[in-house]
Amino acid sequence: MSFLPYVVAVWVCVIGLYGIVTSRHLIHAIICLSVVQSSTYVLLLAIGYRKGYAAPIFIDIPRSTKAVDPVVQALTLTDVVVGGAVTALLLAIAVQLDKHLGTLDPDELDPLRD
Amino acid sequence: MARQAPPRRRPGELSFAGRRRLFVVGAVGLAGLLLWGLAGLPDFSTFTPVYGQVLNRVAVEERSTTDVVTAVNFDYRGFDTLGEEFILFAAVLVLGLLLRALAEERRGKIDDDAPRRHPGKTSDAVRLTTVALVGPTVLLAIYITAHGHLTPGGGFQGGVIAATALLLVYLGGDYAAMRRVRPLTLVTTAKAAGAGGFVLIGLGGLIFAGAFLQNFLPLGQPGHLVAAGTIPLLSLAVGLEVAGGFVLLLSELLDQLLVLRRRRERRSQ
Amino acid sequence: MIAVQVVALLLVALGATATVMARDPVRQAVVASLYGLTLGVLFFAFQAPDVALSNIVIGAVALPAMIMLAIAKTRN
Amino acid sequence: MSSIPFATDLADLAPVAVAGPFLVAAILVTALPFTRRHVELIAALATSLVVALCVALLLKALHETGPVVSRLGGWQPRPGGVVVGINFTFDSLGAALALLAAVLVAAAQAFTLRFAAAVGATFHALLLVFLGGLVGFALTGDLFNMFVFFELMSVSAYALTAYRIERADSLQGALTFAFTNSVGAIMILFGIALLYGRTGALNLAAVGQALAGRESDGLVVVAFAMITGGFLVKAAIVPFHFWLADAYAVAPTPAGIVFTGVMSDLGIYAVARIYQTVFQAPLAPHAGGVRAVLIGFAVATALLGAVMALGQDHLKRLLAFVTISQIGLGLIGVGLLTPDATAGVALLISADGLLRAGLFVCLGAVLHRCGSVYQSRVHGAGKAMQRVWPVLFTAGTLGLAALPPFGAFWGKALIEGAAADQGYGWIPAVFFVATVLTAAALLRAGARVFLGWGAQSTSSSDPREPKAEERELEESRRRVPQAMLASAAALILAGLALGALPRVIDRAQQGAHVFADREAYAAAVLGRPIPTRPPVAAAHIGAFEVVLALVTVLAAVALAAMLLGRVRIPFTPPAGLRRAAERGFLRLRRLHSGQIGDYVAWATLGFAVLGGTLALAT
Repeated sequence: MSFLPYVVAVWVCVIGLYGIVTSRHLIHAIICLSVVQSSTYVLLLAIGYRKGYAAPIFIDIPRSTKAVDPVVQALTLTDVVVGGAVTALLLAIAVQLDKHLGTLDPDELDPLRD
Repeated sequence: MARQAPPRRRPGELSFAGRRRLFVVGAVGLAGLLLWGLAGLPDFSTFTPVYGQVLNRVAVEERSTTDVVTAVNFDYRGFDTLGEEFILFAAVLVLGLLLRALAEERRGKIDDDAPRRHPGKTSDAVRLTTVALVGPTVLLAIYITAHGHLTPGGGFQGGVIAATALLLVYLGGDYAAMRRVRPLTLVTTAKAAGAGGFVLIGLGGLIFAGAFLQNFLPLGQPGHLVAAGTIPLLSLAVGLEVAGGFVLLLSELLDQLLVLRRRRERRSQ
Repeated sequence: MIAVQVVALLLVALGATATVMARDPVRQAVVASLYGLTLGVLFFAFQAPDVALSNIVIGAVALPAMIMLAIAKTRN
Repeated sequence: MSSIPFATDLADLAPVAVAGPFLVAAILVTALPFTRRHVELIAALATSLVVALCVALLLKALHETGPVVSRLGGWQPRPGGVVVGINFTFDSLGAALALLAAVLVAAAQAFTLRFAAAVGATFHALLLVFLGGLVGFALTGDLFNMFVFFELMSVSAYALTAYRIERADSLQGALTFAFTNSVGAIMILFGIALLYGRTGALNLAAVGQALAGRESDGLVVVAFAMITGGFLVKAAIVPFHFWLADAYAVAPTPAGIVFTGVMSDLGIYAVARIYQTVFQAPLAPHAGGVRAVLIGFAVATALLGAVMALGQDHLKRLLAFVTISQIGLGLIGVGLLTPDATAGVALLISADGLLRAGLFVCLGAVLHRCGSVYQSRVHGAGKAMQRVWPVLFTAGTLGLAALPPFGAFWGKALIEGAAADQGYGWIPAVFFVATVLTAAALLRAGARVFLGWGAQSTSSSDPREPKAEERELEESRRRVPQAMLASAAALILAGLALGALPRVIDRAQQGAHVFADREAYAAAVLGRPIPTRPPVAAAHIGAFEVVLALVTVLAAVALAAMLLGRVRIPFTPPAGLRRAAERGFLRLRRLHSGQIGDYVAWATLGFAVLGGTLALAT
C-alpha cells in the first residue's frame, strides 16, 4: 500500500504516453502530454510527504512544528507552470496548423514525410 | 477542406498496429524500470529530505516569510523561477506572432463557417452574473499575489486568476468591454515589465548585496504584509508577467470567436 | 497512508486514464478539467496547498478553457 | 558573500550572462519607439556583452585548479554540506560551451543584419532568451535548475522553429520537436525525483557526495538511465533522433545556425557533466558496462546519421543528419568516460559546431540566392554566386572531415587514442566510415550546387516532390549580403583555426581533468580546499593518426567523385545487391515518418533499452 503513490505516478506517465502514441487528434495528443507531465507532480509531492507533518506554512502554527518538505513543493510549482506554458504553446501551434491544413489528424498531416 | 484519404502508410513506414506493438514493448520496459528504481526509495511517508528540513527550520527566520514554499521559489531557488518566467515569456512571444497574423488575416478574407463556430448565445442572467464576478475575481487575484509570502499563493496563482477575469468578461459576452479591459499595448508592456522587473530585482541584488538575486531590502517581521525583502516584489513581477501572458494567450484564442460573434450580432440587428 | 490519500490517488489514476481515453476533444476538455481538480485534491492531501492552488487555477480552469477555445477555433 | 557590495569576484558576474540577454529580450518586446528603431543594435550589444563575459569566465576558469563557483542569491552551504541555494559551477569546458553559444548567436544576428522587416523584434527577443537558456544550462551546477534551463532552451527553440507561422512545415517541425523533447524532459524529472528521494539534495556536488558512500542499486541505475536518456533526446541519439532532422530542416536559417552548432552538443555535455559529478562514484565499479552501453548507442547514431545524410536531397536536412552523425561521434568520446576522451570531445564539438554553423550559413546563402535548398532544384545554380562560397563550403567540409592539422582533427585523434587505451581499438573504423560518408555527402552536394556536376535528377529513391519554398529574406536575390558572407567566413575560419590556438590541446586536457575531478568539484561547491591533482600527461598524437586522417579525407573525396560520376567505378555491383541496398535505405528513411506517435513510441523504446542495457551492464 505504501508503494501506491509511485505506482500511480508510473501509471499516469505510461497511460499518457500511450495516449500520445495512439492519438488521432493533435489536441488530444497535447492533452495527453500534459497528463504525462502531471505524473511528475504526483511523484515529487509523494516523495516529500510525511504523515502527521503540517504544510510548510508557519502562519497559524508554531515555528517548531514538523512540516513536510517545502522543496518538492517549490519544484512542483515550477513544473506546473512549465507544463502549462508548453501546453499553451502547443495548443496555439495546433490551432495555427489547423488553419493551414484544415485537419488535426496526425496521419493526414504530412508536410514532413520523407 | 475536402477529406481525401491519402495512403495512410507507405511501404516501410510503421503501421498503426506496428507502432502500438513497438510502444507496448517500450512502455512495459519503461514502467518496469521506473518501478524498479522507485522501489529503491525509502518507504512512503518515512523520508524527510535534509534540504527541506533545513529550510523549514531556518527560512522563517532568515527570510521573514511564513510560507516556506514561497521563500524557496523566490529566494533560495529564485533562479529556477527566473528560468520559468522566461519559459512563459518565450511561449507568449509566439502567441504574439499568431495575434499579428490574425490581425492581418482579419483585414483580408472573411471566414465562411462563422455560424457553426459560434459558442452559443448568452442569456442576460449569465451575463449579469459573470460581469458581477469580475470585480471580486480581480480583488482575489490581488489578495493572493500580495499575500504570497504569508499564505499559500503568490504571483503565479494570482496572475492566472487575474487573467481568468478576462474570461469572465468574455462569458458575459461583452466584446466591447473586453476590448477595453485588454488594450494590447498595455498588456504587452505589463508582461515585459514583469519579466524585466524580475531580472532588474536580481541585478539589484548583485549591485547592492553582492550576488545575483540576493535580498537587498529590509526583511521586516515574519507574518507582516510588508516584509520578506525582495520576495513580494519578485512575486508581483511574476504576477504581472503571468497575468499579461495569460491574457494574451486567452485573447489570441478568444479573438476570432468574438469577431465572429460580433459580426453575427450586427447582422441580426 | 490516510484514506483520503488512497482515494485521491485512485481517482487520479482513474482520471488520467479517462482523460487519455476520451477521444472526443470536447469531452476530453471536461474530463481534463475534472482531472485537474482531482490532482488539486490530492495535493491538498499531500499538505501542498500552494501547488494545489496553482494546479486548480491552471489544470482545472485555464487549460480546459484554452482547450475549449482551441477546439472551437478548429472545429469544422 | 562579499562584505563590500559590488566589489565582487568575476564569478559573481556569471549570472549576468544569463540575466542580461533576458532583460534585453524583455526590453525589445516593449513597444518603446527607441527599441523599435534599434532592435538589431540592442540585440547585438547584449550578445557582445555575453561574448565578452564568457571570454572572461573562460580565462578565469583556465587559471583555476578547480571549478569556478558562483552562488546565486549569495547562499553559502550549511553545516553538513547542505546546499540551500543554486550555484553556477563551471570549468573551462562549460565556459567554452557558453562562449560557443554566444558566438553562434552573434553569427545568427549578423546573418539577419539589414533585414529588420523580415525578422522583427520578436525573433531577436526569442534568440536572446534562447541564448540565456543555453548559457544557463552550460554553467549551472544544480540538477533541477538544469531541468529548468533544459526546458527553457527547448521552449525557445520550439518557438524559433515555429517562427514562420505561415508555413505548415515549420509548425509541424516545431510540434515533433516539442513532443519528443518534452517527453525527454519529463524523464529527466523522474530521474531527479529519484535522486532527491534518495539523497535529499539537488546540487550536483551534494547529490554526488551523498551517493558516493553506497553501492549502486536499481534506483541509481534507473536515475542515471532516465536523466541520460532525457539529455540524449536533446542530443538526438538513436532512437531519440527523429525530431532533429524535421526541426532543423524547417527552422529559419539564423535559428538553425545555433541549433546545429551548439544545442545538440549541450545534450552530450550534460550527460558527461551528470556522470562525472553525480554518478561517477556509485557507478565506478561498473564503468566498463556503462561505457559499453553509451558507446553502443553512439556508434549506432554515428553510422545511421551518416547513411541518412548520403541520401538527402534537402540540403538543410542533409546537414541535420551530418549533425546527428557527428554528435554520435562526440558521444563515443563522452562514453569512454576518461578525461582525455572528454578533452577530445571538447575540441571536436567546438570545432565541428563552428564549422557546421558556417555551413548552415552557406546553405542560407544558397537559399537566399537560388530560392531553394533542394539539390535537385538548385543544381548548378550556385555557379552564379561569388566564387568564395564554394571555397568556404569545401573548406568547411574538409574541416569537418578532420583534415590535419585543423580544429576537429585534434579532437578526433584524442578520442581515438583514449578509445585504444580502453580496449576499443575498433573505434577509428567507426570514425572512418562515418566521416567518409558525411564528408562525401557534403562534397557531392557542394559540387552539384556550386559546380553543376553530376546528373541533374537525384536518386530515384526520393519519393518527395519538392514543395514550394519561400525565400526567407525579402531583398533582391541578386546579391548575397556581405554580412552573410562575413558570418560564414568567420565561423568556418574560426572552426579551422581552433586547432592552432596556443596550447589548445594541453588546455583542453587540463580543463577535462578538472571536469572529471569529482573531489575538486565537491570541494569547490562546499567551500573546502581543492585537493591537488597529479600533473596531466600530455597526450601523444602519432604519425599513424595523421596518416589515417589523410586517408579518410582522400576516401571521402574519392567517394564523392564516384557518386558524381567523375570517376569510373572499376567494377559494377551486382544488380541484386544494389536493389537490396536501395530497399533497405528506403525502409530506413520511411521510419523517419514525421509522425509524433511514431517518434514517441521510439523514444519510449529507447528509454527502455537504455535502462535495460544499463541494468544488465551494472
